[in-house]
Amino acid sequence: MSLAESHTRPKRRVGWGLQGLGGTLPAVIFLIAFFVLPLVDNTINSFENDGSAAAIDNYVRLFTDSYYIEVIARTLWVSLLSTLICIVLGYPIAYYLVRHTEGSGAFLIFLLVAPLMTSIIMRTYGWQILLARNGPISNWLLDFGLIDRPLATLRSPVSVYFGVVHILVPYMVISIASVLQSVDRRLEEAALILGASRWRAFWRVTLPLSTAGIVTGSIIVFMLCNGSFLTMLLLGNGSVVTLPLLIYQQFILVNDAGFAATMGNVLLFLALACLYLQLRTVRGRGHV
Amino acid sequence: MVNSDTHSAPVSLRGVTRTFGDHVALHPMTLDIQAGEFVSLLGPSGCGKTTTLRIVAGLESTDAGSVWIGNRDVTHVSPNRRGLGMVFQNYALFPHMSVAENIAFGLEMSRMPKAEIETQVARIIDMVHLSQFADRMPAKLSGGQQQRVALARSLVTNPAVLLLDEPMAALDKNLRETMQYELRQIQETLGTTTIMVTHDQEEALSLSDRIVVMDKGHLLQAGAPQEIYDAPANRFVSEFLGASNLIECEVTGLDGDEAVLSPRGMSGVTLRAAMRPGIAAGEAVTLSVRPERISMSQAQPDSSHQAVPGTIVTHVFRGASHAYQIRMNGVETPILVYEQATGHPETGKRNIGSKVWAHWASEGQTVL
Amino acid sequence: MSGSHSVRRPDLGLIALKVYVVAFFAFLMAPIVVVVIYSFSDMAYTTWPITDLSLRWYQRMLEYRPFMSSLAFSLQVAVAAAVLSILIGVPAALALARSGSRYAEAVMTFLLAPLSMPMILLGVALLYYLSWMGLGVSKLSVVLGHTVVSLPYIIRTVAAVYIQSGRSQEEAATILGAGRWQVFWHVTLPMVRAGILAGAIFAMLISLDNLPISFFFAGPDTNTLPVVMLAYQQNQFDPAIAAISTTQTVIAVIMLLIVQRLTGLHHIIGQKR
Amino acid sequence: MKTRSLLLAMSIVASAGASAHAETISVTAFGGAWEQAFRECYVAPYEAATGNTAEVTVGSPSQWVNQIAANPQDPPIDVLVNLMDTAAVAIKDGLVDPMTVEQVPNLAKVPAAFTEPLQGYGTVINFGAAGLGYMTDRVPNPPADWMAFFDGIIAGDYVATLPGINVGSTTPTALLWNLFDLMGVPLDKTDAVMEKLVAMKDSGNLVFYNDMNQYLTQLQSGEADIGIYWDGRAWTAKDGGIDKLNFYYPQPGGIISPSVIQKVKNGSDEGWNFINVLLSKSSQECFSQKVGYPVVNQDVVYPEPLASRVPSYKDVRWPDFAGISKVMPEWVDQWNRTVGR
Repeated sequence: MSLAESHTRPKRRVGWGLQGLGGTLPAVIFLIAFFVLPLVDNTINSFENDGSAAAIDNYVRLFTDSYYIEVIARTLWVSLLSTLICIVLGYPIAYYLVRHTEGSGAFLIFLLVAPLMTSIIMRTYGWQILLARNGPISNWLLDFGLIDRPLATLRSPVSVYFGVVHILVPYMVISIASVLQSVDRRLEEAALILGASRWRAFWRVTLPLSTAGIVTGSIIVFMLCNGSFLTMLLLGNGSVVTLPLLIYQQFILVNDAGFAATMGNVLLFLALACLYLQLRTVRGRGHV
Repeated sequence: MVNSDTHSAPVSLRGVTRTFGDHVALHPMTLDIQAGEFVSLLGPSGCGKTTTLRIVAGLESTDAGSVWIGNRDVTHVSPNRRGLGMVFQNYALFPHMSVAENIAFGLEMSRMPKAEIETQVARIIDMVHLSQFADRMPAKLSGGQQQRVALARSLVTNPAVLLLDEPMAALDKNLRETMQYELRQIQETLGTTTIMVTHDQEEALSLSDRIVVMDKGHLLQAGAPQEIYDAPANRFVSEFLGASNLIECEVTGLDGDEAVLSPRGMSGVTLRAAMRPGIAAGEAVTLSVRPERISMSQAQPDSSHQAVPGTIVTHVFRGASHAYQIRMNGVETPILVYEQATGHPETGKRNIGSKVWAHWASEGQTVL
Repeated sequence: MSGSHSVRRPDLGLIALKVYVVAFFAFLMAPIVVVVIYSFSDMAYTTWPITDLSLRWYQRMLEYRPFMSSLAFSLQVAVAAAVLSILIGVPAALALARSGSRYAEAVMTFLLAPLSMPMILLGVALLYYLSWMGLGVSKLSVVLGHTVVSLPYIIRTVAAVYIQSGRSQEEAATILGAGRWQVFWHVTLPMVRAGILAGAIFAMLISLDNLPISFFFAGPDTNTLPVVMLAYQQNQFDPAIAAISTTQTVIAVIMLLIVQRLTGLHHIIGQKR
Repeated sequence: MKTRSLLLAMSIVASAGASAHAETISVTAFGGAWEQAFRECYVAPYEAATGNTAEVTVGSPSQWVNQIAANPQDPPIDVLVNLMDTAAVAIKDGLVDPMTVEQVPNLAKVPAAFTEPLQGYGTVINFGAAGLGYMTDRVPNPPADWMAFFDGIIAGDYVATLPGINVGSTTPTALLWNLFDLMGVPLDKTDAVMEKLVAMKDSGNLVFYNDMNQYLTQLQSGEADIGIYWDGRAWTAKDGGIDKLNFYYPQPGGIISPSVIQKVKNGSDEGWNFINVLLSKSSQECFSQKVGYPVVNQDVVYPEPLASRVPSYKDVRWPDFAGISKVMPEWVDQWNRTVGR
């Protein structure tokens, strides 16, 4: 990621190694005050309500019961898979936006951002209509003889990925495009002249040079996917159970704030660990 | 890399045309380049030279016409199948690959065995004196080093044709001259057909076998450097290539095989030029004279010389020569004269304000 | 092939890419188009295909008071949260982008953390915490909550843009005698304008669509549009929901057009023109 | 709301018959047509009678209960409209006051069946009942009783839609409690019920809906033919244009879902007056006609077609709300492990 660039500069190891981070103070203080403390407060409350032994039990329950381990794994897997799909679907769009738009660029960016402005409930609802057994997509495919019985997309996890990718892919495109923008076109031409096919030139030159954008996009997509539940709730016929969905259940059905807080903390910890690893990995690559 | 099977190929453009929207970047252009020849495309920016080079490279398509490399029509062949080498203006080194990886790239693309790649890369890195930098990233190299890497990268694949897009533009003057000698030496050793785009006339003059001068998408003149320098085909070429004094004259009469000319604005001065078909009395012609072909004297020279009187108005020391501007009565543009420096500043230098005669032999002039 | 009239050969790769681009945008627009079409339906219930068109759901939308008042409040909150996020987020982004500190990643990780927090948990935690602070169900609470989730977008986008731009311009300004603040104001800020703009748009969009945090702070004066939409559709589902969604989108579109007019949308992806 | 306690104190000081001190109270309501009827039939007469103002917050019960729980001393809400499950939470956490005829004279007109499930901490104000909604063209012979309906799914007679576990206040009662009751299984013995649900799911003839409107989408789009739904919603949908939809209560009867009202502890005492106006015959009649739900004041007379559609509270089955809330965590957990995968 591009953050890594700052580390190619000579390091002056002075004091606590915090030089230059003064500007982050307002944001850090703000998040401590309105993000960390409320969550800590919430966790402590849940301990007090149920007795601390019971609260510890929540963590034990979460990490010993194979069902919950499966849910945790599925949560990360859904996020990972969605991120990969977004990269594959989004990259060509970013490439097209940067390399092939003359004048139509603003319009396409507009189309890209516009979906973000429609309420998530409505977009999900749109998918419910489109993907239904007697919905337009299924009907058209039947009419063209591409399928011989109505699609059951809405009953399968596939529709969850439709929903998630639809919501998150614009973030990926925008992140990749803004980095691809700075990759000199002549590098691709140089590779072509040196005998690389367009595919290999892309693979060996363009793609490696745009990793910063892919990583930024992946972080946003991965983290947003990790925390979302509405799509999992409304699409896929309840077939994709993830941690945020269980948290939602604890609030709406069970009223067990303690267990919800436990799962929330675990989810946050996992997401932060993944994020930190991503940042470290990119830094290790050292170019960008 | 310097294999015995070194091959070079002729390049031929036949009626190649290119437009971008309404703008005609290249009028139908025909140019034949011999195998092993070093040709420079010279002209101001926007003249079509870069478009021509990119069409040869296959990075730009043609609207009409065809491009031949060797005996092959490559008009529709993609760049990676044309067997070319190219050095870009900013070198276009892959920033995520080391020097060695950059150079090896083209060989990898040709699916050469790993061991052989290593040998080839090592050999050419040695040739461009970069052995100790093999593992460096391009960002940590100086401009000259980057240039050598770019050159090595383009030559290691043993291309039939080498394309150079303003290869020296980013180098400082001293380095540029060194690199020019190196480039010329390597090119001569390998015998690779080379096409270079440049807007630097000195570079074109010192490196090329042939120079192609272009302007506004037209090919204006093609020929050996000396030929183009000494006999520019038109006003643009004469002005663009080196410094030139252009003297506007009127043909006042004919004297045997010579035309008698009267420089505009200078009464009582007569010049002569060799007769040429199409010159008749009363017509306007322009004499082009290179500044280094002009001498100065206090006294009026004899009539075998072309001579005009004037006053020295400025002086600039150029190292190898002195440059003077001589103003003539009635003429706005002064005449520029280069005079060889003698090594003794005091003796060599003429005073501003001196009255002099500027004179030259008629072989040193061109009638445009 | 020897034709002197040879035309540029069709580029199959580019054609494939263009076909894909069209398909991609069809995918992106499809569910939204469906919603927009439904907003003009004459039926009280959504059936496919649509037979009759009418504007009755827009009329219903205008008549249903909470829609309009919550829309106005949502816009206020979105702007307030974006401004607050910019004020505290931009300095953080600039510092992180240039810091040589080995803790930069850790701090960045921390500042991006709200993205992955299930917001329903954050919402309820904030409700009890802010109530304990005495803020309770108030406009300020909503803005603070939204700022927590907007902040990462500003920081992320501004830092990405700032890292790409070199130091030379700032150094040039310093040599020309500009003080720290002058450099910041005249050089740094214009350089990262695109990032701030893109981040602010993201932040506002996130705020406009935020349900889980707004949910816990909704009162008579502090109902945001998504909360009202949820309450409406829990009890009935007629195309008035589609109408208000369409209206919300139109407002956002107008916002985008203003951005396009002022600075150009290409700044969102950092395009230089 | 801080000014309110001050106002309250002032109004007590100036007590005797002083209608001069206008007060603002905060009441909650469900959104949409419900909220509009609420304003028109309850808020307007209250404001006309007292000169006070009632501010209406639109939203969801879990939001309100949490807001009150976060500010128990100075709650942002005075009168809480609620559902049974969250009402039970509010009672358990001591967030609401007990309601008596002294404070709310019109409570005398409300049958005891509507206050007993709330242990005196509020009353039902209107109710619906769950039954089966189906498309007449696709299901010519709908099953007469609940058990036949569930068995018909396994047999493949139709594709049915049932509320998924995440639909609060519907799944626990209309589906799960219903099954426990029909199968005669104690609420804490989940195995048999979950097995039955898994059998239905495995037949491939079962889909779930996760919000109330998805049900209607599924029926119209052909995703499902028949399913458990609420009467009021079903009739509104039919009247709104889904002509082929029909609705009925299978034997041994529909399952009640009440809307309840509660007075928030430490909230304004004006709340009692509001609830009293709300329970009056005229207000209740107005409301039932606007939204098509049966109400609780026993003097109310329903016009047609409402009269033939609304069930008597005596004919519907009352789930064991208290029992359900105890076993809910277990139900959710078991559902996730069996049906939910």
